[in-house]
Amino acid sequence: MMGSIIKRDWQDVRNNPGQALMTPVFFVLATLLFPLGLGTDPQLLTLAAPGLLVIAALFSSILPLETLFQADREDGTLDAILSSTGTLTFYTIGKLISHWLFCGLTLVLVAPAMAVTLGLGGYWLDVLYALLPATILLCLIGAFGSAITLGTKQGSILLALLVLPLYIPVMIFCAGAIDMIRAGESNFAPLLLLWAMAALAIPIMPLMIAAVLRFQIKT
Amino acid sequence: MMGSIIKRDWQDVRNNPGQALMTPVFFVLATLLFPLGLGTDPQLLTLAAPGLLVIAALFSSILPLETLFQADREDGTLDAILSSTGTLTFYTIGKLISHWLFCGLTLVLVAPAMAVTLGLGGYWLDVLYALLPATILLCLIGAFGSAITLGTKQGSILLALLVLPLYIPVMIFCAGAIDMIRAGESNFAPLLLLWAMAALAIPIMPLMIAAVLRFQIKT
Amino acid sequence: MITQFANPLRFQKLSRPLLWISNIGALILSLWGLYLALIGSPPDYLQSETVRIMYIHVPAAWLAMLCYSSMAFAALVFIVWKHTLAGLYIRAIAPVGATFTAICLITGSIWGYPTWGTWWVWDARLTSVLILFFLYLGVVALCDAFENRDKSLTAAAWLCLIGIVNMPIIKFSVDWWNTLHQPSSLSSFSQIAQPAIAGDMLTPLLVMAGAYLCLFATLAIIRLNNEILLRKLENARLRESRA
Amino acid sequence: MTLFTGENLASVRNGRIIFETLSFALSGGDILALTGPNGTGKTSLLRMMGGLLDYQDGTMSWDGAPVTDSPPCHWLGAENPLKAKLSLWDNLAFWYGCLHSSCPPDAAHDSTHDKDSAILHAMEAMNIAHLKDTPLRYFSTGQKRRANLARLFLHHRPLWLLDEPATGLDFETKQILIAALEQHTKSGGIAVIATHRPDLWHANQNLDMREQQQSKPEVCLHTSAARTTNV
Amino acid sequence: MTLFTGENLASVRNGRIIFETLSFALSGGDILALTGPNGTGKTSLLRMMGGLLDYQDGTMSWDGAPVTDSPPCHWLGAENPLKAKLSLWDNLAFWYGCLHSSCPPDAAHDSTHDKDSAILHAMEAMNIAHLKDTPLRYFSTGQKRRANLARLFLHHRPLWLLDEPATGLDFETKQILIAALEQHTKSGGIAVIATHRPDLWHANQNLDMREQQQSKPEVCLHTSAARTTNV
Ligand code: HEM
Ligand SMILES: Nc1ncnc2c1ncn2[C@@H]1O[C@H](COP(=O)(O)OP(=O)(O)OP(=O)(O)O)[C@@H](O)[C@H]1O
Ligand SMILES: Nc1ncnc2c1ncn2[C@@H]1O[C@H](COP(=O)(O)OP(=O)(O)OP(=O)(O)O)[C@@H](O)[C@H]1O
Ligand SMILES: [Mg+2]
Ligand SMILES: [Mg+2]
Repeated sequence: MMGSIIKRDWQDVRNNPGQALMTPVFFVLATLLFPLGLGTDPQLLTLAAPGLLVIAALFSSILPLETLFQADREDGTLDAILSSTGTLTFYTIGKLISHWLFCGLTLVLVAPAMAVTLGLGGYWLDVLYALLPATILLCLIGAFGSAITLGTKQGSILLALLVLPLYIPVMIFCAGAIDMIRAGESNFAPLLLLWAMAALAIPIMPLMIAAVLRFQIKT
Repeated sequence: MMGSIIKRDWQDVRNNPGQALMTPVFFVLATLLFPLGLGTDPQLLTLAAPGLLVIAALFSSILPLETLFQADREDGTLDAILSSTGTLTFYTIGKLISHWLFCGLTLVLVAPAMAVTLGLGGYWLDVLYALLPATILLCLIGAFGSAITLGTKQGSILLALLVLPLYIPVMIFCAGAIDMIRAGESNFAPLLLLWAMAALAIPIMPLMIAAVLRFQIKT
Repeated sequence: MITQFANPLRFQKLSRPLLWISNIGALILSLWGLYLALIGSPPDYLQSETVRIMYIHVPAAWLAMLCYSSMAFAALVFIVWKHTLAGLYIRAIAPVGATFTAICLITGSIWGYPTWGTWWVWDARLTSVLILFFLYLGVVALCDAFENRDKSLTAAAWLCLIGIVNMPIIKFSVDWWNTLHQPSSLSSFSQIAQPAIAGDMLTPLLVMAGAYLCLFATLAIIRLNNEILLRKLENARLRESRA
Repeated sequence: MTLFTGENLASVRNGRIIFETLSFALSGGDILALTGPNGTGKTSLLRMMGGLLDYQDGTMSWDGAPVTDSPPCHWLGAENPLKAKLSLWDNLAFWYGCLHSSCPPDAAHDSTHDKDSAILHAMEAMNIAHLKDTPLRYFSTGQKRRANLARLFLHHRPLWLLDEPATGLDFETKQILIAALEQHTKSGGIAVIATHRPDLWHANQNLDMREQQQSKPEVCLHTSAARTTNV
Repeated sequence: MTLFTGENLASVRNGRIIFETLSFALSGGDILALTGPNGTGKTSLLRMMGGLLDYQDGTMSWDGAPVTDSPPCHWLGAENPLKAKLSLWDNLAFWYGCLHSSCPPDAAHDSTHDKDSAILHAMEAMNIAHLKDTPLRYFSTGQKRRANLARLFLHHRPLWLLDEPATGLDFETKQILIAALEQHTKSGGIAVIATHRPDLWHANQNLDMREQQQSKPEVCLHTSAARTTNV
């Protein structure tokens, strides 16, 4: 079940890779906006870099959320799965995994390059370490918002308003982790916190998301 | 014609004001992210403020674009208007005006408050002056992107990828205008450029957008 | 002429000999140009050896702009006369142009490190080229964004048309704003008589430009033929799925 | 005299030729029914008539003159172009504005000139006047459809283009619509109806789209000049 | 013996009572046709049977035991749950995976155990095997519908829930489906069909939703416990 979901999404991506690459590309674009907007003072940029990087990640992880469950909802895939298997849990888990692979992991892999352009070259590995748990959390929280707003005709904006506040703690700790390393301190504490949150969310959120989807279909 | 479009959108907004307020609210949220993400070094924040403000405006003006023409496309309003009046130009103009009123002007009006929170308190009027032509341009460019991607199943992300690069010049000059004032120079040049671009776009873009919508319907 | 090529079948016939010419041209010119650029030309008196990057960088930049301009023209043709070949040309060329732009960006920043002391500065020229790169990506993305293939091509064409405003910005940014990037020294042919750069640097530059041009022609013909073949394959599918 | 004619029209959608040499000639009072199985191009042809679809070949003319944008028509597609949040009155008022901006009412047909009475008359024609102030989202499927049909009575247009108008209509509403069609054609109007049940509408002309398809489906590379360069 | 029963079920959708005391009893071999005008609740009841809609009151039981999630059924709604970019084979392979993950094939009905032959058999049942590697976006309306119907043959389920299965089907495909239904019921299966044409499906039971509506449509405040707290 989970396997076939992931496989289908993977085939879908393979048939037009552009779609899978969009999120990382948008991330790159968003990060490049900051140097353009803040002007060319490299010193200022490097100071702001950790926060900017994470904020760019936030925005770029909001955009793909809207279509996460939409297609399967509209073409009746969710109906068929729920009625013929009785549950949406495995579907949700599979969907979350593939979503993280295409919109989370890709982001993590691009991030070091962006760190270099923002003058964090020396800390690219720490950026990677910090974004790994952060993207997992962003994907889980985002998917929850996407499930809740499924079927509203309002597009991303409502979704963004719901999800952004929930993103804030993740952002603070993730930016903090990078910042502390740059300041020469140990970033053990914030990383630990991020991983703790992730460890908490990973078992719980999929079930909650599945429940929300179920409710969306059944009423 | 234009009048009835604007009136309808206005009634729509009046019936649930939440929708109209979403864009400015998101703008506020996005701006508040920066202090949280960059840490509380006020000096750094004030230096970065102009760019951050404009970037927040950019992101918040992307989100409402997706649904700009979608509803009218899906429920056949565009079909009915085109076939019974023969043109979409007036529809487009009316739609653009109401779009700017709800997603551009509101933003401009909120901006000064945000400027204060980012430590640009002294320059709130200049922020307003700079954002006025900028939002006009953002709305026109964005509407074009929204028309071009109408009917793709990809949601906002493709739209964002198309629109963001075209936003960049606007952002540079808008941020520049605020920056120069803060640096004590005259920001006449960038403001002039913004208004020049707006003056160029206002007559041309609506016609192009109408043409794109027309082709979207007729193929 | 356009109408001669407009028919895909005739294009396939006519393009074969052209393909040979451009192939051989690319081979010879690039070998000759590389020899001149790397061995046959003197180092710059203040940039020393790094100047040799110019012979890769500048033609790439020119081709990037040429590709986009040709795409914009094709877009106009496609929107006005609905010649499928023009639409397919956009599809075929967008990735090529993106590659040339990427080469320009990469070599540029490699060159920038020794000369400007930084990989990247946010001046008008560099930014506008970066925008060009993203425009190419946007066109590629739009080319199969819709279920309906004609829609995809038309949408991509419209984006090409809008993006043309970026061309003069790239070209004249160095003159309008005071950028780190040096102004064009070949902006007019009158200057080729007494160009701003020495003849023994000009020759390899022009030869390399010729090589890039041939390479572009080769890629264009091959990719356009591929697009036509893909269309035929798709049509075969439509034919059988209609049954 | 024939009012609305099309000569060997060709339609290519997504590379597939839907129909290639289709012609029709309608004069005042005609009702043309478009029939045929799914996917044979009923909607496509109807959109073409309403100027909502490019045709790759052929010509259409209205009253002798070739059609540039679209003939003076009412378009009634599969969806209802009505806003769920707005009341019935506001929805119709919007459409009244759109229709009258393009061309003024002509004394011959539009008895009432002022807005309110025109809207009221349209609502009564579909007897949904009692729902005047109800937002559309509370309407049932059939009532939505009726509200959509009411648009036909806001402003007189000689040509009605209806795509499966019967969907979602209960029996008596069908009767109302049939009567309205009769009245429309009596006053010299034309109606084209894409339907699965031609008998229902007293159509005096019938165009079976199945016959329009070629025996062997051709597929063409060129989007323009469909018929010349098949591969 | 009756296999699938529902007793005085009640459905309330956004405040409006669709039906209130609806009961049905189906035993192996039955075909139940749900008929009635639009908006009377055919789809609602069907969704309820498939566990796709909460019911405010009443009970449903399968084979004696009350239904918790959903009975062992195939759901065939109005849309086709197929991905346009994937080939027919990949689409069916996906559904094979979903169906078999929930419950293994039982030797009684699923003759073939291995995946490939099962998918091939399903495609041949709807004779679209020649489109095996074609992406779905090239399919016509009818072919998409056939591909969707092929899902019914990937894995045996005793209960088929079909919402207007005839839409978009050409004549011979209808015949194929009718034959398949016959075969299904002969082997002790049940089918419930929401349709506007009960005659087509040789239904031996018919449930007219119009009769289920109350004479005066009541509207209730509470969505839960519909029947108790009417206002
Ligand atoms: C990423 C950075 C760079 C980008 C995007 C870039 C882009 C361009 C472009 C678009 C052109 C074509 C101009 C025209 O045709 O008028 C050009 C030409 C040129 N670039 Fe760059 N460039 C970059 C870095 C550099 C650097 C670091 C140098 C050397 C210091 C350099 C030297 C030149 C020269 C000499 C020309 C030829 C001007 C002429 O003779 O027309 N560029 N570059
Ligand atoms: N937007 C579209 N883009 C490309 N092809 C389309 C589009 N809409 C329909 N088609 C194709 O055009 C053909 C005719 O479609 P059309 O909707 O006109 O048929 P129809 O007779 O209206 O069918 P129905 O009875 O289901 O309404 C079909 O083969 C369909 O695949
Ligand atoms: N998603 C929904 N939310 C709330 N109410 C709904 C929803 N879908 C349908 N309804 C209402 O429930 C009632 C029954 O709808 P349903 O779709 O079951 O009717 P139906 O018999 O299937 O109609 P049709 O013949 O058009 O399929 C209608 O009055 C409709 O207004
Ligand atoms: Mg149709
Ligand atoms: Mg139904």
